[in-house]
Formats: sequence, C-alpha cells, structure tokens
Amino acid sequence: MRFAVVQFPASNCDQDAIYAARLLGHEAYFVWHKETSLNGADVVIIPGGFSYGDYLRTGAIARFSPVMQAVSEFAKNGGLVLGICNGFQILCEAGLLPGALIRNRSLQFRCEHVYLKPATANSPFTCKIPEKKLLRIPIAHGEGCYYADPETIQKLKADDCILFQYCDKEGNLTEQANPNGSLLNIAGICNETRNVAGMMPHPERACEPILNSADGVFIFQSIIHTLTESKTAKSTTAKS
Amino acid sequence: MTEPKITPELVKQHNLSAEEYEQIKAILGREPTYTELGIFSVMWSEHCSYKNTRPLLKTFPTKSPRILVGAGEENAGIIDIGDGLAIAFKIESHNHPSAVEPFQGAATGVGGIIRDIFTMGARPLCVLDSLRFGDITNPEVRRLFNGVVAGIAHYGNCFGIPTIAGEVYFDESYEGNPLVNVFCLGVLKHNQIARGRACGVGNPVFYVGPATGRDGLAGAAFASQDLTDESAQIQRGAVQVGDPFMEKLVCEACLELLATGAVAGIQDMGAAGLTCSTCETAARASTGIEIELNKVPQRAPNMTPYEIMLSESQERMLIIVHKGREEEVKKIFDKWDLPWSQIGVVTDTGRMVVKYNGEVVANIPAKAIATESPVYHREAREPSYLAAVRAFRLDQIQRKYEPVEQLQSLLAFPSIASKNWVYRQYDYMVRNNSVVCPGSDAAVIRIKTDCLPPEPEDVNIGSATQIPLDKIPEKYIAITSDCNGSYVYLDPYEGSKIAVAEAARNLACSGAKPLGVTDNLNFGNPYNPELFYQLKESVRGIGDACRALNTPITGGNCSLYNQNPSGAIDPTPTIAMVGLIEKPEYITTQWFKDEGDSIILIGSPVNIDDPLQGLGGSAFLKVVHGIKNGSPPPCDLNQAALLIETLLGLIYGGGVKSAHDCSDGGLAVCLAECCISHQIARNTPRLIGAEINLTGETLEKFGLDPQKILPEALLFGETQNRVVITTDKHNTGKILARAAIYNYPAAEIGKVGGSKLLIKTDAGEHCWEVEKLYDIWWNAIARAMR
Amino acid sequence: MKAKIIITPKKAVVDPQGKTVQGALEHMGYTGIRAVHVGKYIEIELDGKDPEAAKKQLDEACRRFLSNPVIEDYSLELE
Amino acid sequence: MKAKIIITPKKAVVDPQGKTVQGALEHMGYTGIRAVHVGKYIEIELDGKDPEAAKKQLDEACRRFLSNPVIEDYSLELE
Ligand SMILES: Nc1ncnc2c1ncn2[C@@H]1O[C@H](COP(=O)(O)OP(=O)(O)O)[C@@H](O)[C@H]1O
Ligand SMILES: [Mg+2]
Repeated sequence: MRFAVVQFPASNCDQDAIYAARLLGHEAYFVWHKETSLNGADVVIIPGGFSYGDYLRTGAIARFSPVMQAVSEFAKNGGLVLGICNGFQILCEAGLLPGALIRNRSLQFRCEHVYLKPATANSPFTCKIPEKKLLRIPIAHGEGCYYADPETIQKLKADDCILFQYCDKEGNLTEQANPNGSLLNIAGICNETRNVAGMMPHPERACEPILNSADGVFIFQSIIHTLTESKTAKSTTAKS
Repeated sequence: MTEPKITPELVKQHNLSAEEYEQIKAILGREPTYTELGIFSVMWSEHCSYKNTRPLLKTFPTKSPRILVGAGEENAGIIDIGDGLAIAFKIESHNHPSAVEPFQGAATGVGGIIRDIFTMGARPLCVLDSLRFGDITNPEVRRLFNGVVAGIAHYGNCFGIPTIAGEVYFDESYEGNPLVNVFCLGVLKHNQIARGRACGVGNPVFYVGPATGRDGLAGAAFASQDLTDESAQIQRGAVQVGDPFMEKLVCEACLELLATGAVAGIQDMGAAGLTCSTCETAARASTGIEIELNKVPQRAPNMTPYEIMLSESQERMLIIVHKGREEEVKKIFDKWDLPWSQIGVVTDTGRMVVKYNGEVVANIPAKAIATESPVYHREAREPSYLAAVRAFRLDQIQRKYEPVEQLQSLLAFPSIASKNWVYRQYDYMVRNNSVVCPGSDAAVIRIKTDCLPPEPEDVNIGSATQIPLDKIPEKYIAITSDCNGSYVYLDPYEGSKIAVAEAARNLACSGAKPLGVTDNLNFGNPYNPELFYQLKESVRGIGDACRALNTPITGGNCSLYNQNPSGAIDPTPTIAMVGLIEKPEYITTQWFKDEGDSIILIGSPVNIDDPLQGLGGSAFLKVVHGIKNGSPPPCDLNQAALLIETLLGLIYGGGVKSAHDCSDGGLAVCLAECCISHQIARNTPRLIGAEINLTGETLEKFGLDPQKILPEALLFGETQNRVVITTDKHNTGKILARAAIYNYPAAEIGKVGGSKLLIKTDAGEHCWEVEKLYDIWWNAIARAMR
Repeated sequence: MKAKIIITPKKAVVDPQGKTVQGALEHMGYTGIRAVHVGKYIEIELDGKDPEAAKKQLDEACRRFLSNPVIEDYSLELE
Repeated sequence: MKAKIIITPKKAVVDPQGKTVQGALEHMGYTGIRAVHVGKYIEIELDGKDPEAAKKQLDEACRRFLSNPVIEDYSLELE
C-alpha cells in the first residue's frame, strides 16, 4: 500500500509515521503542505507534531494549507485518512471530524503510555484488533481533551463513531485513567462515513517490542486489511 | 546618530578593567569606538573568553582515538561511534536567564544547545536537563521550578526532540539562583561534520532566521542614555523569547542546505550573537569578515550598530556560502519560508569590519577578540568551613535509627523521589528511538537510519523515503547526568570524582561502555579565593576521574557568579556522560524482573575505612538529622574503574536481568527503587517485592566484621562503587564466580518476590509494603507542588 | 486603524485555566469571585481608512480562522 | 461587577505567535495588515459593589501572577 504522510512546518511525528508504515513493509512518502496532489495515495496520515508551533490554536493554521484541499477531496471520495495527535486536531479544525481538542484538564503536557479500549470493531481502523484486546499506546500532548456539544456526542454514540476510550488495565473507563479530561474518555473517533479517523495516542510509536509496545500494529493492520479488501473487490468487479 | 564618547565610567560599566582597556587600545592602536567597546566587553566576558577558567580547563584529559572534534575546537565535540557514524554533544547553562524569567529562560536554553548541535552538521537526537532549585516548600521556588520545567517542555516538545534524561536536586543553597543545565546530542556521518569557519575569500555571508531586536542586551548595553530616543522600556534590553517553531524550520533548512555542499562555514548566533559568530568564524579560518549592518533584518525601530552587534535574538544563524551557489541557498530558505539576508563577505584582511550607513563602526583584528583575550590565574584559598567538615564525626549528633520511617522519608525527599512530575511533561518518545525512557539509571536511545542528517542524494524530501531502513546498523547510546552538589561543597575534589564515577556507573548499569563527558561547571564568584578553590579542586577531581575511567572531556560550559544574597550555591560541576551499547541484548534496566530471581550486591556494603561509613554528606544526615556535614564517602578510582569493567563483563556474559547503582539514600533506597520504579502505563506500576538478608552472615561474605558496622550506615550509608543486580537463581553461582575472576567483592543478598520489601539485619527485621513505598516515592513531588 | 478581538471559551466548555486562576485568586485571599474565564486577545494593526470594509474582512477571519465556533465566542471592535 | 483584563506581550519582546498569525492571514489573502499581537483576555465576575477596592486588589493580582511583568503588559478595567 502507499501511505502518504502530510508534512506541515513543524510536523514532527511525520518521520515516525513513515518509519512505522515502512517497517510493516509498505511504501510511505511525505507530501509537503504546499503541494496540491497526494500522488496516488492509498491512505493519508496527518501526523503528530506542532504544526505552525501550535500558535493561535492547535491545527488552526495548518488546516488552511493547500494540501488540505486535496485531503478533503480524497476523504470525500472515500479515501482513508488517519489523523494522529496534532493530525486529529487539524482534522477537527478542518471540519472533517466533529468536535474540538482543548487544553488538558491538568494544564500540563502529558507523555506516558495509556490503555485504550477499542469501542468498536466496525471501522477500517479497528477491524483487525483482537476482541477484548486493550491497546497499550503512548500519548504525548498538551491539548488532547476532546469536547463536543451534547448533540454531537449523542450522534457519535448513535453512529458508533467512537473508536477508542482511555481505560485502566482492566478496561474500566475511569476518571483516573483519563489523562486529559476528554468527554466519555474519548481518545479517538471517526466520521459518519467511517473513512476519516482521528486519535490522540500515537500508534506509530508502538510498532516494535524494543520501544516497549507493539500494540499500534493492530491499527495499521486494520487499515491495510481494509485497503486490500477494497482493492481485490475493485479488481474482481473490474474482471466480471 | 552620534555615539557616546568613551569615559572610564563607561569602560567600567562594560566590566572591563583599566588594564584590559589599555590592551584594547594597544590592539587597535587607537581609542575604540563605542561599538567596538561593546564588542570587546562581550567577547572578553567570562562567558565567551573563559579568562578565569582557561588555565584550569587546560588540565582536563581531552584526547582519545575516538575523538573527531575535540574540546574548544568548535561549537561541540564529536566522537566516533563506528561504521562511519559519530555523535556530537554538549551541555550549556541558562541559570541567570531562568532566574529572571523561568519559562523563557529555560526554553531559550534548550534552543541554544540544539543550535550548537545542528551547527556541527548533526541531526539533534535527544535532550537532557539537569536542574537545581531551592527548598520546594518555598512558593517562589515552586514558581521557578514550574516555569523552568514548562519552558523546557514547551521548547523541546514543539521542536520535536525527546527530552529523555536529566536530574533534579532541591537544596537551600540554590534558592534564588536555580541551575538550568541543558544537554543535546546529535548524530552524523564522519563526512558530514560542518565547521564554524569563514573559509574562502570572496564568499558571501548570509544571515538566516528572525529579525534582530533588542533581545537580551547586556546591562552595559543601555548604560548610556543617548543611544536612541526610544522609551526607557524599549531601551532596556528585552528578555529573550524562544520560538521553537522557527528553530525547527531553521534546523531542517540548515541540514538540507549542508547536504548540498554549498556551505563553506556555519555558526549559530548564540551569546553575543552577530559579534561572536562573525569574529569567531573569521578567526578560525584565519580570514577576515566584513558585514553591512543595514542589511541585517531588524525588528525594533532605530537600532544602533552597538545594539545590532550585541543583540541576542534567538534562532539566528550565520552561514558562509561558496560563491556562485547563492541561488541554491535562497531556494531552500524560501521553501521553508525563512527570512534570510546576504549581509557581508569573507575577506583576506584578518579583520572584522562592521559598516553602518557606509561608515565603518568597528574594525578589529578577528583573532585578537576571538582568541587573544586576557587570561587570569586567580588566587585559591581553602575555605574556612572545610576544617570543621573534615573533623565531623557521628558522635557529634544524636544518632537515630528508625529504619521504617527513615526509608519512607528518604523516598519522599524531593531530590530522591521519582521525577515523573517533571519528565511526564516532556515528550521523551518522539522520533521512535527511546528504548529506555526516563526512570532507569541511564536513558538509552537508538540511532537508526532516519536519525541522520540528509545526504546529497536525498535532499529532495520525497526521495528520503526511498532510503533502505537499515542503511546503517542500529546503534544504542546511553546518557546520564550526575552531580551531588552537597558532596562537592563538603569536599570539592572528592565530590567531583564521585560525580564522574556515578555517571559512569549509571551508564554501565544500562549496559553501556562510557565514551566521553561534557561538563557544566556551576560555581560562585572566581574573584573570591575560597570559591575559586572549590572550582580549582573540582576541576582536578574531574580530571583525575576522567583519566581513571578513560572518558575524555569533549567540551563543556562554565557558569560562574552563581550567588544569592545568602552566599554562593553549592559548587555544582554537572557531569553529562555518554556511552555506547554494543548490542541490543546488553540493554539493562534498573527494576527487578521476576519472582525468585536472586539479588546480588556488587561491591562491599560498607567501607569501614571511612570513619563515617558513607554517611558523610549523605541524604540520611540531611533528611533525618537536618545537617549537611562530614566528608563525603571516599571514591577509589581504581575500584570505580574495576566496577565498570566487572559490571560490563557480567552483562556481556549474559544473565544479568537488572542493574541499579547505589547513590543518594544508600542501599535501602536503591533496593526500594528496584521494587517500585517499573512504570508500565499511566497509574500502572509493575510492583514486585524482595526479601533481603543483611545480617552478619551476609556481611561476613564480604569479609566485614558485623560488630564494626553501624546499622544506619548499612541501610542508608552512601559508600561508593556499589551496584545491585539480579539474575535467574540458577545463574547465581556463575555470576558470582565471574565477579570473583574480576576480583571485585560480590555476594547474594536476597531474592525477588512477594509484595513486601523485607530487610533482615542484626538490628532487626524491617518490612514495607511496596505499594505504599511506590505511592510515597512516585507522588512526592506532585504533592509538594499542589 | 486597529482591530481588537476578544475570544472567550463558550460557557458550556470547561475552562480549566479559568478554574485555576480562580483557585489561585481565592488562595491569595481574594473574596467574592463568582467566576473566571480565560480567553485570547488579538490586536491587529491595519492600514487603510475604511473601518466598514476592514470590519467585514476581519469578521470573516474571526469566524473562519481566529476563533473556533465549536468552543469559542468572539467579539470584534475597530478603532 | 465584572473585571476585564487584557494581557499583551511587551512591544520590545518578540511575539512569534503574532508574527505567525500575521503570516497566516496574509497567506489567506487578507491585506493591509501591519502587525498582529496575540495576548490573553481574563474576565472575572465579582460580587460586591465597590469597584475602587476591587480594582486595587486585582491590580495587585495582575502584577503578581496574572501577568508576567518581565515580558507582558496588562490593562485592567472594571464595569
Ligand atoms: N529533569 C529530568 N528530566 C528528565 N528525566 C529526569 C529528570 N530528572 C530525573 N530524570 C530521570 O529520573 C531517573 C532518576 O533520576 P536520578 O534520581 O537522578 O537517578 P540517579 O540517582 O540514578 O542518577 C533517571 O532516569 C533520570 O533520567
Ligand atoms: Mg543511578
């Protein structure tokens, strides 16, 4: 598969996303924010970092980059887009995902491993996560508190769009386990059409045992599985 | 605009002595202009010229076959780590700026040291921060601590570099004068080393980065009132504010630019900004340099040449470009939307010539300011307090032995308690290389292909992703910083040896072979003979220890005049040490692993030749008795070297499951940390107990006479050169036998397991719930900060 | 001309900064504080003489960019 | 009563945030922008009827911790 990783000024997990995708045996390349094409991507990753220094609001400036036009187009046509950390913030600012990410309750940046409870297997980003499996994946953010108005939250639930929730090692959604004050311990969501997702934790940082966790691989495998399916589907319909 | 005329007053305000002023006139063969006076004053300040410390620094061991760029040659030292790869690293202090404005002071400290590293052509890989504050119960201290940590987090996290190790001590002596030492390490290939040299007569000189403002102008800078008609507020130098976003762009652009080969020389504008970078690059290349100040981008209105030359605006670089390749340079800066300007040219005159409105405002032989500053041999006198310290004996105090409470108070003591309140605010994982994160003796970071600066073939971002992931073999680097200031205060020579030995021990515990040191000498006023004695003795101690452990010094930084109204700080020579781990399987962490493993103490539990049995200057005396006194535990350097060799031998031989060195708080604290320091995830420690036998029977295995040993010295004494390791119980015999071959004392002292830490001694059995110890130790600082 | 923009968190949105400031104020003995809200202040210096046109421009900038309607309200003033 | 506090970076101090926002606005095609400064806005709801007293109190709070006098200016207004 071809992973496009969008590169904004001061994206700084861009390289990590490339590394993870290539480690799993796939092709990955940068797309500079001034570009207007995604060069035939199968999936787009909006990486973490501090695009434009997080000035004004996280993600507020990056969403106006030329490349984001292409990303919206890509998403409209059903392409898979995953925003990680700052990428999640950018997708919310761009309106590709509902809600917003605000300052952590603690007012402090938090970097640590957390446990994630996959809230649904029904998404291109979670379908390959073993049932009941909790993921242990790092977070590193100062503005990861997910907020949306009650209607939006209701809709997220109704549409099964919550992908991950912070939990303790038994899988309980406790306040203690919530590192930033997110509503419903939300760590990641997807859009109604389920092809655009955002998450604050960093799966790309958890793809090797030597980095103390390989749980992030399940998320990449889900994406790759979904893409393979749709490709074979396409080719068979093309043949018949 | 008329410059003020030079008066003895003005000279004095510039911290230049009458002799120094005479020397300046001799160099110029005339009176200096006002701008020239400013230039000399910053270049001949202690910070830039090391005029009081150079004779001492000369005594450091600085050679080894691995050293590619040595101390003092360039902005940072560079060490060969094999396979054509090298690491550049350096430490820098930002103590005084942080005292004035903790957040920005610390943030710009991080920015400055990162620039020193990519200036060498290396890609910054990780940061380490070594911090000292007053008593944490003081609200003002908490404000500084909070601000400094937030500032480091702000800059490092936004730049996207992991802050992966450090240390924090709290002690009254740092009240009002915090120490903020920041270290950065970068990676590059041998053929990528860049130089801060203005090579090639006729080559254009570029200025890159944000516009110059009146940032960080030294006190002297606004000594004279008729500089400009700006308001007093604007006239007073503004506090430097860091812009990590800008720095990230400057770094990426510079590395991309270096890959093109269009760069003849490059240097960051740090202290004394434009002044220092221009004259130093010219001096190093034995050329001259001529710049036109009207071409320097300016942020503030009506800046004078004096102000432009002395400004310390952040994130700026000076780049000398091969004539004819200007366009490549402009193209890259425009791609990154960076402000740049061509401000001058390299000449063959050997002089630094500064023009403004067509007038020459400074014309100085570059070498004279950059390298021929005055040198002083200051007087050193043993401080009066040391006699009393040496005479201190334990019978002078009311001895107390309540081990259960005492261990708990030690674990709650902020200097010993977990520093997670600090490092969880840092992104210590970004870039996928953090193998051992903060919380073990030394941090371990991996070097993989994408850690390297771009090479000619992949300057084009797209193609960078075509490079094979394993273009270079992965390497593992361990880093640590250590210095117990109380030790150094109580015995400058011995205490400094201990700092080096502990750093090396921390590295060895992680499986690393020590390679080299960068030191940060934080001391008081060198004009005070007693304080200068501390500095002199400390340097001697560091030198001897580095020779014994064969870890050459690759560079460092001096911060003198660290005083506060109530006197000087504890002398604090921060030692940052870097080591290489040959194979991933050697990587070792400090926490106990599995039930049933046997626990082995390497090194004698107590040094009975020490009349204080390791309690001199100990955390125990400070916490339990509230005193800072007694000679620190002596550190035998041959033993220290042998311990490193033994420990590495055991680790390489296989079977060592954990290794943790004994330092502050002694054996009991060390054992407790082994039980409680493995954090798996948020609120999720992996706790495991241990059963320890320190009764006479065990002590005799070390050839000790149990009668002679004080119980508190056994648990809390800080006898040097000890490490606690664990191994599978079937391996115990093998490990002990191998230790015996190295002829280093070692014996089994217990087993891992259960939910309690149980220590049996002849003075009784002591028991703690590890859960409780964890809570005390992990949350102590967070509680103090509420 | 000068535009002054004040951006405040929507009342429904938790404002941890506000809470912290309130706590600190009370801790320092300030009494009778009912609520504290912490927001942003943006000042824009403009050329040109036509406040009306500028206002239209900036009003759009506030909606599109300077504030995030999901979590923030804004007020714009020209002088 | 309501206290409105505006905190802005000192003019002599770099304001990277302001600069970046200015750049973004220009990229989006907004013209005639001479400078942008980004600061903080703090709104405090108070009981009590004595603006003068409140003002004195809060003025001190502004200096002591709401603003950072080393790099920021503040203005305080009661209504
Ligand atoms: N300011 C800091 N920043 C990052 N890591 C830190 C900091 N202070 C302490 N640490 C980490 O906490 C652990 C314990 O530190 P310390 O008590 O100094 O260990 P030791 O006593 O073995 O030198 C180490 O891994 C160290 O890197
Ligand atoms: Mg240690």
